[in-house]
Amino acid sequence: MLNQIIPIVPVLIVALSACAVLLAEAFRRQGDWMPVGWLGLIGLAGGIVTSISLWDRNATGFGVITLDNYALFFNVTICAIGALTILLSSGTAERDQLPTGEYYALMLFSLAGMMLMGSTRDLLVIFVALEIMSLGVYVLTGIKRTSEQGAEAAFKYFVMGAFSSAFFLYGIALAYAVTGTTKLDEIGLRVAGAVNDPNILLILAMVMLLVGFAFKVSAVPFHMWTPDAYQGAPTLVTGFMSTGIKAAAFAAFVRVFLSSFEPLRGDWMPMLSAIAGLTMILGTVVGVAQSSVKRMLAYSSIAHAGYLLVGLIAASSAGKASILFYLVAYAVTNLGAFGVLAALSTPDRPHDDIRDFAGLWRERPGLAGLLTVFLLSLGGFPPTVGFVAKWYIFNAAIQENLIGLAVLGVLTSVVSVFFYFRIIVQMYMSDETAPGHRPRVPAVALAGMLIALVVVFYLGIVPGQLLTAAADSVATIF
Amino acid sequence: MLILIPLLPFLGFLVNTAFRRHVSKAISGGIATVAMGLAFGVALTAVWQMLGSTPVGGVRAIEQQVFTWIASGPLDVPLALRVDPLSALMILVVTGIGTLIHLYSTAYMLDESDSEYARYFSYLNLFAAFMLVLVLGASFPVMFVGWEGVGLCSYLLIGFWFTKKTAADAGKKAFIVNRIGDFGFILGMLSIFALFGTLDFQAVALRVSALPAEASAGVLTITTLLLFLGATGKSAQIPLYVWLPDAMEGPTPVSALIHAATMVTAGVYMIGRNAVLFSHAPITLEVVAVIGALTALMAGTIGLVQNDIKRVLAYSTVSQLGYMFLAMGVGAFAGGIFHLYTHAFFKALLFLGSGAVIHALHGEQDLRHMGGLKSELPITYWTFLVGTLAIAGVPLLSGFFSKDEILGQTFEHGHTILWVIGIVTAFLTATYMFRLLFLAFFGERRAAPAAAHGHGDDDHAHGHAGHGGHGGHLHDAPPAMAIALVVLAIGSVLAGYVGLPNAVVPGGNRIEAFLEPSFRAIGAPEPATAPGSIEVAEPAESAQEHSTELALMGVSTVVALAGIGLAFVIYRRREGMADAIAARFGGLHRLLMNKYYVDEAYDAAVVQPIKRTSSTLLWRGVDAGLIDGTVNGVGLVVRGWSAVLRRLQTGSVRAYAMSFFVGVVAIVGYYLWR
Amino acid sequence: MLTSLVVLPIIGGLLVLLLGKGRDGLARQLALAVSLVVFAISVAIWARFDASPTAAAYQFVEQHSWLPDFGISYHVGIDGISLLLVVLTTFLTPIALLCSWESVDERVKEFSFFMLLLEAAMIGVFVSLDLFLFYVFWDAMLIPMYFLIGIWGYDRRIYASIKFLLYTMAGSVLMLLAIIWIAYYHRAVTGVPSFDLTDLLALNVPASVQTWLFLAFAVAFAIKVPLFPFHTWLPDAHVQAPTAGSVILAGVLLKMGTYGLLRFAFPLFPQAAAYFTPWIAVLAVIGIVYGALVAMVQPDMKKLVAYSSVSHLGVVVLGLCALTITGVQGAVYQMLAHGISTGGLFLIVGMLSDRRHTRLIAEFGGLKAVMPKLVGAFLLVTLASIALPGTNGFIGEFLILIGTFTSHTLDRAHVFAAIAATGVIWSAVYMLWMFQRVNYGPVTNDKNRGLRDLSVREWLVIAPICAMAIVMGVVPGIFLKPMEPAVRRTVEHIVASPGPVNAGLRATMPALGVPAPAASEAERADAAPMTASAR
Amino acid sequence: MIPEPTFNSYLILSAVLFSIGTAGVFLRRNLITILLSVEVMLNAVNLTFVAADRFFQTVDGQIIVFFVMTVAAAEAAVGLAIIIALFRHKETLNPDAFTSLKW
Amino acid sequence: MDALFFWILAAGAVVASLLVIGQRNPMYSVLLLIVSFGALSGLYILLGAPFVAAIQIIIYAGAIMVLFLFVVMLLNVPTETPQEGRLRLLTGAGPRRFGAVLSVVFIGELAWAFRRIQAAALPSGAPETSVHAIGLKLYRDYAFAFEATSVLILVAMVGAVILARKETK
Repeated sequence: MLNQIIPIVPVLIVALSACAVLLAEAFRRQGDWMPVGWLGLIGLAGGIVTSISLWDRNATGFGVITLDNYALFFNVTICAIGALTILLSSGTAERDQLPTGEYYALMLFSLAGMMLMGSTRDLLVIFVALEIMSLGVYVLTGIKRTSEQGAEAAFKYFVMGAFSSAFFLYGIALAYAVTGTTKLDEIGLRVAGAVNDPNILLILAMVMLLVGFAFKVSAVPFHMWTPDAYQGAPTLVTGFMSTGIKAAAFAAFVRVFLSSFEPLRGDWMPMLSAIAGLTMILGTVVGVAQSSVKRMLAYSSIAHAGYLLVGLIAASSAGKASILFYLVAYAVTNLGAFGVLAALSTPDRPHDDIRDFAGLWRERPGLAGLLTVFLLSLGGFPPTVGFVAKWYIFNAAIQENLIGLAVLGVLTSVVSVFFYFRIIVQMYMSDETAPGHRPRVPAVALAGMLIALVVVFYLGIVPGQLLTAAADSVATIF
Repeated sequence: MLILIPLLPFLGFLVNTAFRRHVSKAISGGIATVAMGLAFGVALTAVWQMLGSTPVGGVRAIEQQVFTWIASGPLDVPLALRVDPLSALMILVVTGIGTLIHLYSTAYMLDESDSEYARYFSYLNLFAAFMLVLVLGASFPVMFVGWEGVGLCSYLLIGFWFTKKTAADAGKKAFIVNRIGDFGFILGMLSIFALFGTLDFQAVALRVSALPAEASAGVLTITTLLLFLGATGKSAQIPLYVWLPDAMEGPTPVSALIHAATMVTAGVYMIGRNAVLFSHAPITLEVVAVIGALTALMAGTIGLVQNDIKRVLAYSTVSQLGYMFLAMGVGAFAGGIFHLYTHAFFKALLFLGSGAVIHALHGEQDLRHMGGLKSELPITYWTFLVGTLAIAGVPLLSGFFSKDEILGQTFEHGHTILWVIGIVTAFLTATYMFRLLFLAFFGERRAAPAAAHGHGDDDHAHGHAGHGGHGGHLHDAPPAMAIALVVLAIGSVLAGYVGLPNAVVPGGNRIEAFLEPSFRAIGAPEPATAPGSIEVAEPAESAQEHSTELALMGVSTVVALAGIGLAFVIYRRREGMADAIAARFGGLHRLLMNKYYVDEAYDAAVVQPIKRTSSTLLWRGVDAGLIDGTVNGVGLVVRGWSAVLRRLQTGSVRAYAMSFFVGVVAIVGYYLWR
Repeated sequence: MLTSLVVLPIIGGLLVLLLGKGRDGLARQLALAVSLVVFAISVAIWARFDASPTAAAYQFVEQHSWLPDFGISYHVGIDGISLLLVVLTTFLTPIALLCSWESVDERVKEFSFFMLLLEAAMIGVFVSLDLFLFYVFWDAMLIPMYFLIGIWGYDRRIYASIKFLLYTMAGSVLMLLAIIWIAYYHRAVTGVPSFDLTDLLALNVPASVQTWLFLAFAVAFAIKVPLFPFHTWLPDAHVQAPTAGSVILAGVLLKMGTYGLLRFAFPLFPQAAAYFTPWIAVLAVIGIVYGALVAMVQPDMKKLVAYSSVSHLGVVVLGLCALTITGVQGAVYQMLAHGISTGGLFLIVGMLSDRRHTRLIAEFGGLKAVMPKLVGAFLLVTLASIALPGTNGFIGEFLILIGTFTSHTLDRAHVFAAIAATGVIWSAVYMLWMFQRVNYGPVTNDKNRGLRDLSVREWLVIAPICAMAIVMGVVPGIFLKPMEPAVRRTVEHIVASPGPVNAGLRATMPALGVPAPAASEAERADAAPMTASAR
Repeated sequence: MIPEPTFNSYLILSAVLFSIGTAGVFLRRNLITILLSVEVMLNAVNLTFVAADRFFQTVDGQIIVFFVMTVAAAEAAVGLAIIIALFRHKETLNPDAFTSLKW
Repeated sequence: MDALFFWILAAGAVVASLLVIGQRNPMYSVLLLIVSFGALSGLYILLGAPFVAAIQIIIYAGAIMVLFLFVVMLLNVPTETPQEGRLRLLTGAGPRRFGAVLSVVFIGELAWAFRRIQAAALPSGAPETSVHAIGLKLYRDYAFAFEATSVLILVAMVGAVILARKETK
């Protein structure tokens, strides 16, 4: 029985820490301070440690949980995302008058859900995990009750989410209707059996699942919720969902489509290629015209989803590894960027209009520099991690002769540079300075940003270990 | 040792540039002049050595390789200097006359401030240095260094009074027109290297003479024509002569040294240097001859009516250069060089003389405001007279022998028409030169009407005391200038006697014999028609030869005297006859006054169109419009689409659901219908 | 040794950045000191460089494994060509820093930081022998340059800087794909991927594919050069950039395009190169004349110089396309020469605009009377840039013309040479015209009266330039000798490419959906592996 | 005689119900009705599960249905909470009233 | 016999659902939805899944729908008023009709898809669906999912509380 428990230990720790946070909050009397954030950090640290200690163990349990290296990679990544988010939130969350206890608790719960998505081999559990994650994030989006935009964002995100999860569920149902199971392995066997003339129901199931995932990773045309949700949510929640949800969704996406539905690659590849192309184009093109930085980053995240899809389409071991690496790179960079935004936001203004950045360099050179680095990394300039990630993706694409997608990808990334640099122009080159005072930056949050900075450069210059780790972890799943 | 010759003036240049602000006139002028003098001395010794050296393949030459200049792949160009008879003559002329002109300048430029004075002499030295490199260079690239260097110096010296726009313009014009020539020269070099794999004059000559006469004639023709284009630029021939008259904006000694005696003859020298090459390209020679003759005639006609004393001399220079090219064209290389050599003397003399006049008249250059200077400026007058006689081709003066040599050879090589042109030009020469003489030195002083100061090229703009000196007693040339004038005058008389016509004094044409080896390829078998060696003929027909030659001499003598007579009649005997004629042939007169409107034609046909195309079509049209339009267009398109597509994000959740659903339906449809 | 060249500026830059507020003077001095040290090192390297004709191989090679799984290593080394370009870089950087000593008076720390970063990246580009490493430096270089233009530039700096950035990136990203492709082609052939230049040179890429890869490379470099139709970023960037920026831009950055062509595009894809060089040469000669003509009518000095660069670099590219030792050597020499003389021109123009805050030719006139020293230097660099014999410009142009005229690969070579030679005329026209309008004639504009002549600092800035201009013109051997073995090796590699030059634009990469042309069996086998490696 | 319902007919029935649900989402201008439509969709899916169960003679589907209901409940709870929050800001449930975030 | 029931119930479910989305007044919609749930549970019984049928009624109709009703009452939601003004373009008759058409197309697609596969008759005998069997399976094979669901519910509770509770100053 115990060895049944082992594989779920990491996620269990996180979930328990979430409960701990809730309790702490519950017993907190009005006004006095409680280190809820630190509890979360401890839990996540535990998650990371246990995950690493389980490396190469390939533990399985309950018949649905498999903690192969792939899952572990995502566990660590997701826990890291969570930890970074908590670091960055400390101070800013209070400043925005968010109910910190619930804030951290929900974040931890949805982290647990994310971890599950990566580490299960059962569609049903994936669905449940997806719901855990999503519900948590819906609430987080609207957690700032004073903000109408927050509520609106939450509602839009929720409606679309429920809508899409219905489709996802329908996909599961159809798969079940064909195969009589929800276990990925058995489905895979059936699919492999019927590969030369796939049952139309199977195709439909695949399509529905694809739609569900595409929605979560915000691929065109299922992306519409993204800009609104990103803009309306509290800044750090935006950062959290843009990185965590993408990572988790891709974890499941890759697992489902490259293990069970791998045999149908010939069927889903063209469709996915089209989606990827549209996603890259629309994300970059529409991003150009945005004036709200958060919204702009939302479109950029759409574009990045496109690049990730290219990696998924490449589907070689390099392709899978590139997705993993890219997710890490994107996560750390994006979180850093949102961290800076959050540090600048005041309770009354989210400080996300591009004009708010005018002359930032003169008043807050440090923050300006940080943001610059993160933007450069998003734009894919060496020697930041963003460059290595992009290179790795296109590496995979070229290996698979996806020249067209690769070309599209690099060209769109050039265009995307344009809107990233609009912010830089504001910060460094505009003559006037934005009105309104700049709040002081909480020390812990600053530490978080510095960590992100270091990682961005470290992984940009010596990405070796992470690349090999990614390669190893994908090696375990197929 | 040879390197010293150009190096000495170059050092002078360096010193004068470095310390131009700290040295007095005496020192800077002294340094420069001494440097030239020393160079002359070294040159003499070098020539002496050369004469003493043992002939290789019939040619005496000494050579110095300084160091390897450019070496790349097959190309290997040492910085080598060589003295053979031809270059020997040239360095003597350059250093000798150069020294005199330096000397002259020390006095002439005294009005300048110290630093300007030093600047002037530094330029002058620099010029001498480059000119010597040009004539000493043993290969095309080395010559080209001098070739462009002298161009630069002429640019600097013409524009010496840079605050005066016309001067600056003239300098620019000179440089650019020369560049057009250099373009040809470079291409010539390239194709020579492509043909012969070397750029050394001797080697080239050798390989050429190895070729059969017809072999690759076409290529040779083109090559030589390209080189000749270079020559026309440097030596002010049609079509590139236009810069020389304007070049008179420079100080007069500069005109004497650069634009009369030395630089402008570089083209002639270059052809002489490549005599073998050119004589393998008969067509080119034809072209050279014709161009030369036409230039001579045209310049002569223009010279008839010009009123600026220096411009008259300038056109006469162009015309005389035409003579030289005529000689080269008909294969009389020696004759051409001979005329170059005599011309150096008397033309330098004439320019310096005119300089003396201008100096005396405080910058007055307009003949119409001169007259009656004979008594006031005796030295100037007499020396000037000698020069005029020499250029007019009056017997027993240097000009007579050289010009006669050319005409004679032209006739003998059967270019009758060219010969006629030559004769006519000789007539014109005599006429306009004596017109100049009469207008300047005879008759009454014609004070300048106030209006005269107005237009640009009549007065120097170098802070001169103005024209206060009219009427009052004028100062004749100060010693430094006088010496130069006298020496040159003597030269103008005697220089010709190295080349007495063989008809009169058998074997008297020593210079031809002296130069002849330079026109042969060393060690090459003597070609049947060794250019320049026509005189070496059997005594049998020599008698008849001599008779024709004597006849020709007679003709040219008569022509010269006639020209002088005409000038005398018009400008001395019958006052106002000139104006009468001018009025009578008004159109022609205006045409000549405006130099056939060539400048205007060039401007309208070449300069303006290029400018207009560049600015409107290329810059505004292609660059800003087409290319940049495309580039920015891409950006605009992206922005446009961005503005359109973002509108799809209406904010209505139901629209979002719609798009989601559209996606689903489309995808499912795709899988059903595929 | 080479690594120190790259690392030192970065460290120095960071130090400068960490200086406290208001320590501008110190920042300047520190930056200058660092750049001078780097220069000293580079000179030392030159001194120890083995220039013997047999030493064609790379020297000072350092190789450390970096991403072994991908055949990527930190592999640097120099041959004669890159040596000289590195020295050019280290030579110009201190000058650029010094010339902005006073003109850049705000945010000095950041300025120095970016300058040093730029230097590091540029050196990196020249020394890297691994294509991945090369691309990293190539791309990283854009950022500091972008900031230099965008922050310290003139009024339209934002437009110019972003234009520079996007223009250049648009070209280079495709090159990145090509690099990756060839690296994995190496894997397809040998079993292991490799980004190492020496490995990739050993490959024999099928001609059909060469076409595309070559185009990807060539466009990237052509934009950088900039070759004729891709040049419009240059005038804007030059005009808007601060003096130091313009100097570096003209002096070094433009050379990277030509360097890239010579070091990567041509040798890696010899057959495609052989096929395309005539076309590139056509663009080059068009650029020569076009650039000159447009330069002639520019009212703005900086713009004029910018367009003159288009013309001059056309000459360089032509020399490369000649594929003869003389031509290529001339081209490399001309890169150096152009770096010196055009850099000098920008310095002079910068000094003028520092004094008058305008660069319009019409605003000036008669300066020679006001500040003879400056105008003297001006004259010298002008002459150098119009290739007067005895100055650096002549050697390069002469060699290039000879090389082009005697080229075996270009047919109608003499026509190319002839058109290129017209540059002799054009350059004289536009440069002298500008020079005369600025310096000669009477002083018409009162603002020009009493402008101060060269200060000591400005002497220090301009004197080395002038000295180099002369030295390179008189004793070119110093520079020609070290580069000869490298040039010989490169040219022989390119020209000695196996196989006929059949692959035209028709030939298509199998990846682009079009089936590979049914060429030899071997070629098909070559083209296939990319797809073979799919599953 | 009435045709015997086959597996397909059940599937089709659920498909029809599912589509009706989707239609509801963008036909109705009332947040609550939209949530109801989603519930309709989920139920349609449930039908598939149960039918499949009958087809495969297992009960897994029914268990899944059980989970689905839980999820539906959870979603409903959160959804309604959000609706309440929204309603607090603007006294309306018209989804098109909430378009401050767009473009 | 079953067949008849099937068709009746199917028709009922469809009609009820159509009415659900056809209503202006959410109150009616909720009630009608309960009806369609009833029809569905009938179908479940036909399919031999009485347990599901039961919880369908109990949980769905009983719990969830009551929740809905409760909210509807709480907010006493106004019935939809015909669209006014701005967003007509996007939600006006045209697009809405388009949406409806789209749904019909979707039905068509799915139907066509199901037509493609040969009709599979349902086996007559129902599987062993005693609560006991289900329970065993649920707590043995689906234990983990069950646990996960508990977390889900916890999240939902917390979230609901956070969002719905009154602002505490």
